[in-house]
Amino acid sequence: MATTKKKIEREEVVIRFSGDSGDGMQLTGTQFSNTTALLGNDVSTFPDYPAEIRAPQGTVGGVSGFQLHFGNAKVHTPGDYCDVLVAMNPAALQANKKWVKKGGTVIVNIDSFTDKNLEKAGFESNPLPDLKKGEYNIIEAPVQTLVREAVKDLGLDMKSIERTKNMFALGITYWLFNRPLNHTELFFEKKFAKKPEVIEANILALHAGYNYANTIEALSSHYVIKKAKLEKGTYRNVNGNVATAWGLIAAAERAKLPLFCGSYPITPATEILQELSARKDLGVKTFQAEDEIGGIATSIGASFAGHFAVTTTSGPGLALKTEAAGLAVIAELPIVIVDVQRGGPSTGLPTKTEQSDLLQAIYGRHGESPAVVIAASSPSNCFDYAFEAGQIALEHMVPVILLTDGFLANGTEPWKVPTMSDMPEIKVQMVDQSKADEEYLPYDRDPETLVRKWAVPGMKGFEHRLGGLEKMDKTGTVSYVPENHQVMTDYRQQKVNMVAKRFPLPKIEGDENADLLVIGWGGTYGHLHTAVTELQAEGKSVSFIHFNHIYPLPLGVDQIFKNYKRLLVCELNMGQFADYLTIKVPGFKYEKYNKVQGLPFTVDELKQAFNKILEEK
Amino acid sequence: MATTKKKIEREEVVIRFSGDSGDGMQLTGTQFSNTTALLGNDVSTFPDYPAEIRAPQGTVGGVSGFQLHFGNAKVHTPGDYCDVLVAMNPAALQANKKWVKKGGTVIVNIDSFTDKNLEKAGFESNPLPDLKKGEYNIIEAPVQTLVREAVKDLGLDMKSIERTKNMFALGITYWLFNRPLNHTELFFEKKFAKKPEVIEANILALHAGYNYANTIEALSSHYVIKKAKLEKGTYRNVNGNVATAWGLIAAAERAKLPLFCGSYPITPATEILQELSARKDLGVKTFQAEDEIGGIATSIGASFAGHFAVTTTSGPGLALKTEAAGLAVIAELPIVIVDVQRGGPSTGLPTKTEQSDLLQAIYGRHGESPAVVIAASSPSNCFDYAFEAGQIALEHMVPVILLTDGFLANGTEPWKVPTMSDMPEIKVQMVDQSKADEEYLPYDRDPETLVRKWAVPGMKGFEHRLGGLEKMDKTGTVSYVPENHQVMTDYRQQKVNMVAKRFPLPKIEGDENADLLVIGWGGTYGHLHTAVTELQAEGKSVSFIHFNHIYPLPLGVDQIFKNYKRLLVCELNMGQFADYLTIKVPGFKYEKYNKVQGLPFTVDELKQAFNKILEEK
Amino acid sequence: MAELQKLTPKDFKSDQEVRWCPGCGDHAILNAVQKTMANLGIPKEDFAVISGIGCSSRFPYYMDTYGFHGIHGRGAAIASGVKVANPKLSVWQITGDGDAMAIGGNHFIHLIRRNIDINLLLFNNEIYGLTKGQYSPTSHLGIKTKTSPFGTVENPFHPGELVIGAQGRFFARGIDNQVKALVDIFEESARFKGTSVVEVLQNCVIFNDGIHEKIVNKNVRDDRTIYLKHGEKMIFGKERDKGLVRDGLKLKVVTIGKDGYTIEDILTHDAHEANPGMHLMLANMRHPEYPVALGIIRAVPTATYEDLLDQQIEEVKSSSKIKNMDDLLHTGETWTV
Amino acid sequence: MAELQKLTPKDFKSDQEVRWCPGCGDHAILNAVQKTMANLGIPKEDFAVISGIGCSSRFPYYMDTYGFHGIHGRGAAIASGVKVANPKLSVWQITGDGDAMAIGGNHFIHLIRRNIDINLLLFNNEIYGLTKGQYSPTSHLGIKTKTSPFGTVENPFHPGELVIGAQGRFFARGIDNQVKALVDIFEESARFKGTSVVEVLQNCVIFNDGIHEKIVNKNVRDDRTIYLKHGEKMIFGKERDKGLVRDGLKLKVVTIGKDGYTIEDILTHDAHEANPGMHLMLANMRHPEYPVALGIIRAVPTATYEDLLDQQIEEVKSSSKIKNMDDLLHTGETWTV
Ligand SMILES: Cc1ncc(C[n+]2csc(CCOP(=O)(O)OP(=O)(O)O)c2C)c(N)n1
Ligand SMILES: Cc1ncc(C[n+]2csc(CCOP(=O)(O)OP(=O)(O)O)c2C)c(N)n1
Ligand code: SF4
Ligand code: SF4
Ligand SMILES: [Mg+2]
Ligand SMILES: [Mg+2]
Repeated sequence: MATTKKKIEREEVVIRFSGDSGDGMQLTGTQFSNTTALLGNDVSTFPDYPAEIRAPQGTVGGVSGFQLHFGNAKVHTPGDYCDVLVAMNPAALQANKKWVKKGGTVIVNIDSFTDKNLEKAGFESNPLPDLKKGEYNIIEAPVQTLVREAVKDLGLDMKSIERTKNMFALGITYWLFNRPLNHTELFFEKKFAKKPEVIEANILALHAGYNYANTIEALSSHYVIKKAKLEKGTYRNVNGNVATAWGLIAAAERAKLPLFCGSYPITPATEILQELSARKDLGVKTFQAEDEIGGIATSIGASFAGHFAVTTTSGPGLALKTEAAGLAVIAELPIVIVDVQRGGPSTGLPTKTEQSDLLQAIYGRHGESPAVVIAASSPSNCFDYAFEAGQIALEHMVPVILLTDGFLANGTEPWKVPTMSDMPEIKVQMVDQSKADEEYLPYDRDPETLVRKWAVPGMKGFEHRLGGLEKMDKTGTVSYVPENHQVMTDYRQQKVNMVAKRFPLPKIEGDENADLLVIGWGGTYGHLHTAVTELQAEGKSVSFIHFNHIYPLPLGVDQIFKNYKRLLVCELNMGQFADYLTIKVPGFKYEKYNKVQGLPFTVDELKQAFNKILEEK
Repeated sequence: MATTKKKIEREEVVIRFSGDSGDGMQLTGTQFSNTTALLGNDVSTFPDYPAEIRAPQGTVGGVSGFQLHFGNAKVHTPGDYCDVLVAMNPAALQANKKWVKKGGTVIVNIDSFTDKNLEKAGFESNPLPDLKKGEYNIIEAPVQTLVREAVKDLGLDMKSIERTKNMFALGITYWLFNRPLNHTELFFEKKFAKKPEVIEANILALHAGYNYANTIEALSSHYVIKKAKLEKGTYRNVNGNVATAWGLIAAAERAKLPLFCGSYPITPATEILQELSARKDLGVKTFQAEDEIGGIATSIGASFAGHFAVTTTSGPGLALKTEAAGLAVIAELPIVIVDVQRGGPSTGLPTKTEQSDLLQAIYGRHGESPAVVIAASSPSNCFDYAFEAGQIALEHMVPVILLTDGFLANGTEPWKVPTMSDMPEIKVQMVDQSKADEEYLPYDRDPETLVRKWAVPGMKGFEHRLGGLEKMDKTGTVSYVPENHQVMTDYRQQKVNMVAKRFPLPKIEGDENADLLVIGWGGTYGHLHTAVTELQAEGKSVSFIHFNHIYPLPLGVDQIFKNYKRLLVCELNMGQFADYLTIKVPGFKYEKYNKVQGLPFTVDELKQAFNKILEEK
Repeated sequence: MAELQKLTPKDFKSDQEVRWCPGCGDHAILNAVQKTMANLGIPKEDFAVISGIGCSSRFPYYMDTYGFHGIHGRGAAIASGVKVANPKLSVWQITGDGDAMAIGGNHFIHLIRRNIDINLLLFNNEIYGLTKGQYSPTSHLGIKTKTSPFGTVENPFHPGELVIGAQGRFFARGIDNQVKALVDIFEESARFKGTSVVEVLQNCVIFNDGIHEKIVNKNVRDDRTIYLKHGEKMIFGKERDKGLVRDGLKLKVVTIGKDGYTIEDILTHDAHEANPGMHLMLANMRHPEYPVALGIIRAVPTATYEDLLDQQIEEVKSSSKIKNMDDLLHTGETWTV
Repeated sequence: MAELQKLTPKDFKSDQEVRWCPGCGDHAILNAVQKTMANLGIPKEDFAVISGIGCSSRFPYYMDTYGFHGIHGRGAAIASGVKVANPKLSVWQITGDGDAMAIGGNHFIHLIRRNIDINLLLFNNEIYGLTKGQYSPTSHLGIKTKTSPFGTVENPFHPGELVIGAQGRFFARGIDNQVKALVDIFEESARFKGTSVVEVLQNCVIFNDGIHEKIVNKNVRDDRTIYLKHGEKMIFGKERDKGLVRDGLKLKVVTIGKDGYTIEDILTHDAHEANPGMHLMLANMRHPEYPVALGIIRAVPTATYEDLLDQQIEEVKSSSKIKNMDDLLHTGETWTV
């Protein structure tokens, strides 16, 4: 598709698609980011949708958004402010106008700017004239009119025609950023193989949008973003939930054990269960339990039976699982508990992101009940940390809690796929069937790691009983002996502490001493990294350390902290990791930067906060 | 009952009754302590029994014990070592001989010292000859023989005769400590009103024991312990569970609200539910739910309906309640959650004591979900803290977790009963029905305390909806507005923080500065107090502070801590309060003294630990 | 009191925008409930509408009564607490097939067993709506959903059967597109003393569209459902020519006037029969063998939990010497120093 | 394999001291299970005995098999995980009336609905034993216990009824003092493919002594119970002169030879009838109106969860191009840099 307009080169761009929940913005955003990734750009995405399935049409509450950020270098966040906003109705404009960069382009579906819709969106009058004055480039596209025209020969009903509006918008942006249409065309051809008229309608709308952009004067130029210089390899787009599911399957494969997942659906974790339930080809057994307790309890049973067993959930479900998690702790059975954190407390903001389950994950069990806690920090490294969670559980015979969050879960990025033979083999702590004639002591421990050996039903000669009552050292029979309780309590703690030996010290980004050390953990990596890097480029004395291994902490963190004048712990909660560090790495003053709004940080607000501290010194 | 033997005066005495689970040692101990309390001594008791209903007869695992400590001054612990041990069989001797003071008296039921029983108890030979050498005063009472003789005319079956053995033992100790028999006689007359032969048999056995002691030469003296100088007033014996139940009823009365308790039985908390279920005369509604979640959820419902609602449990149940507790947090409804801590993790040591649910109580909910946590520190002050828990919940519209433990729950002490009109009135935050025509904003707050007003179904004009989704400030409608989530999160936290204003600073026992400050919380008060007081009497530079108000902490604690060279936090867990203090009162080095053996501290081990620190300086 | 009669369905509409998908069956049920409440002659402030989590459980927000949107599965327990605390209230529990029968299954059966006077409306769309389309405990064997891409491998609960297994005293069934009938059923359920469970066959247009269609579609409804009324013959069909007769220990569908069957042979519905056998069979009737039973299938009142409890409290109060906390503190053994 | 036949009950006794109260009914049930397992011809290492918490739930410790003493109420879920993970195992769940029907009620009904091949033994002593005597969901209305000092105000569940309400395919009942009959029942339950629930009327000598006495006492047992066998007439009584006949839609007890009833009139027990109506009536028979039914009341096999799942996995495996993780990583859209 040739065009005569001029091309402008850009390093990176942020686009936000927004519209009613029913407008298909998630699909639109996904198409754009997949096409863009295939072109070799790095992309980071942020889907953001309401808690209702279909919130009332035309209202701000019903707006669904999808932001994406792509560029010719590694992109670490979906971006704070957008270069281009697509607003399918006034409510979408209302909800998102503050996120448009000065000078940015706003593409509105002008057909939807009726008085009624303006009112529903809370506008007293048409905002477009004012916005234009405010140095925005407003494109008033009559989307409805044009798609109707485009598909009029197909004889579709009104509803089906309306459904193609999003492709028109996508077409405009494809033109703007010089993306090919074929990827999206292929998508429709596959997805609607049985409904040729749907395929055709969407493709027509897509082209109509593209051509419209090519034609109108308001868009005088389009942009070229060079490929990112990425490591060689095969890439794909992946979101955090799928990456988590795959990391678990990979761990099972490298442990040569079947994977079992007992789980109960809950936003934003459900997709992990969904992905696993589709993987029957790899022998994955999913068990959709009656509730979260059933989810973890079936997994404990499967673990007892010798499977690599996992359970997946979000905050309210983690709360329900804590009693059973304690059983896994005392039984010393391997199990991975994935908690995709969302906005709390209680039902809170169920579709939004937050990091506020941290202390529950670490301390939320009755009794002295230590478990390992680790956290992923990007959509694609959910794969790595899910794999590692399995590895730790199986090699240390311990429950491992993996924390991700709504932002990672739904966000996508291109990912260089690993080769399985490069992944470490997982050394399962199974007894040796050939030693069946020796006495099996279920709670005899490896002196180095304090790990006990695993024997599973079906293995002849290893019959034994596990349970939640305190166990006698070595034999594992029930014991109420006071001193033994102390011994076993100490063992369980030390066994978890020793896991720290396998954790590398997180690498410092920036100078080894500086005025400010920014400290983060989990899903905030991209924003913190970007903010710090940008300040470093400005010559500011700021460094950054980010934690994926939480409980236990890697050894030697104090040696790092002591080189910095100030320590600022940034979290999407009210300071839980900072409090935890206060306990585990005492003697430092941890300052806190917190946000609990259901949203990720913005790079902008972080830079401001860091600058403020840097100026205070 | 006259006696010609000589009397020796003592300040205080520790007795331990021990025997098979079926030997009635709990009853025996209770009788002794009630009789003793009625005489005007202060008494502290410690029942200690196995997790099985009837563990196998004659084994150490099946031994049930009851220790009591009484004296002519305030007695704060049930004592470490006993002056008199009653051992009804070899297993009881085996389990308890290490707890007898040098020179102490051991009364054994010699009839039970058969070869078979000795073997069951793990003795290779009869230990009595050796023990005699070891300077113990061993009384070999042929209990079985003598009770059979004593009741032979009643024509009872063997089983019923055997059941009176414990009264024979009690009779001996009554003689030894010069206690009257009539209290126990009365007890049997009341309890078995319909079985006169049972009454008679027990009374005969009691007298037989008393007379036996009076007669034999081995007991050449008996002891006189003067009355304790107690504050004027009416006294009764009470254990922690009953005191808790009564404190809750008292709070309901002073709040002029009906009391509702939704609960599920669990050791060692069940007795609170039992006591409340017997209080229909005071209109208490108990609801034995299908599980702990049902327990708290019905209570939340009752709270919504305007009752003073409570739920009672132990560790595993607290774990199950955490999700629903979060609902009470966001709904800002008053509710009291009582957690009688036991040995963990998982089922752990269910009949034993521990303090290891602290961090779960404070941090064990998903999301930012602050609640108030307080702890009782003696059996009788469970009443006061249960009352206060109700007061805080109802005056601050907040869930309150009250921590007690197995030691407090089952332990008893004399208690000066309060007069209800002296107790504070509880100011329930109910809306004023006369203001029904004004708009009711469920989440409008008192600017001072940030407490919202309570309106309950049935009140005309205040209809509103609560729920677990984030609430809009003031109106309480559902809100996903990012900034509002921050505002409400902050409110909930600050509201809880402000409760600190009502907490007094714990009083320092000892000098306002010293080499060592011993820090405790909850059920360890008696032992810590005694150990510190004894060291102070020896002139050691040690002081003591004990916390009942945990979250939030009373204000100004740092000002106290800074006056001491070393701070030692003593807990029956692995250091949870110390870790918590590290967060809340930073800048100090908290040393830890911990024990996780299902048992209370001993004064002896504490003194040793403190001395060691004091010597190090 | 006179004022009460003036309550209209509108009085029960809250100021919150209804946020269900357009076309969702929940809208109609909401209307039916609002109509029912206006008919009951109960002051508005005495209604409490309690729910768990799910699309259906958003219900309380749309009612201008006291309401509580609880947590997933716990609606029955919260409602139990409300009713036992204050038996004067008219307590309604709104729940979905997942909320009531998956995570909330235990509270559900225990509520029914205890027979607390709550009106439980179970919106059965055979899917988890709010979490976007996973199978539920009422989804039929083999259904493909987001968590069963190759079909489920588990048989569903039948709500009526489980209710009866849990000692249910009242069970009724309605469909979302028959508002008038729903209002009748809701009224009877509200007037019934004891736990009353009404299963509403509800359509989720987004994730399980048409799942009840073969029963509730207006063209076939009359032939595939039977609306039961206590004391009336069990007759159905567009032509009202079909009926149920006894066949050994089972039921059989016959055509009146065919095979020698006359109206006399048709069984009369006895909703009040204590023995649950017949009601179980009626509740279990499934297409195509049988018409699906609508209306009040079972209504057998026995004493409610809260009445027995209040009675017991009154009895103990009147016989006990302990009248207040001071009395209690001085019972048993005390002594004075 | 030859070796297997040598297994004796003793082989199933662990080295742990049995810690139930002397006289507790659990002892006899333990013996019966050990006898049954020795008879089954299954290698010892293929047994997994799973429980929750309660006196009864201590059971696994006394068995020399693989065992798991879980947490309160979760035995059914843990056992489900074990069986679904490894369908080759013979999985037994031991549970009490509290463990199964109070806190564990939800897992209990869902296990049954899913029809996972687990042998569930429910020790029904109508009390919480381990926590020392509070009423349970099977305690009869009005019973005075530690938490109901003035009597309970709630009706009990009847296990058989709830099992059927939850789609139960197998339900049997036995009594602790009839070990031989128990062994027969356990064997049938073990051989049944699908969830089999056996309710054992068990005596708690300490906290609910004699609660089943009026049924199980040796002097009256023959007249107050009926031992059902598939395909045999439903006859009982010391003199084997009483039987069950149909009376409208209900059952009636008659004496053979009286009121004109002959042996021909007596119903034959059909444990395999899919329609649960009759089984519900049999399971619900209560003294004094009826004899209490013992033996296998219902046994209607259908596909098990784990078989359907394994089948599905095999099907998908054979048709999918994805054979391992590397394949999966390269499905869909990828590109190479
Ligand atoms: C503890 C917990 N687990 C899971 C969820 C997620 N969740 C919310 S609603 C729901 C199921 C809804 O299904 P249903 O009750 O049938 O209601 P519907 O949406 O179909 O009306 C689930 C699984 C949750 N909110 N809380
Ligand atoms: C989460 C939790 N809640 C409560 C308990 C306390 N508890 C242990 S066993 C039990 C009931 C036992 O009754 P049942 O299942 O009938 O067994 P039985 O002792 O009668 O054999 C209770 C309430 C517990 N261990 N864990
Ligand atoms: S998702 Fe289904 S059940 Fe939920 S509101 Fe939409 S149509 Fe109704
Ligand atoms: S308490 Fe009852 S059920 Fe428990 S072991 Fe003793 S007799 Fe058996
Ligand atoms: Mg549903
Ligand atoms: Mg029981």
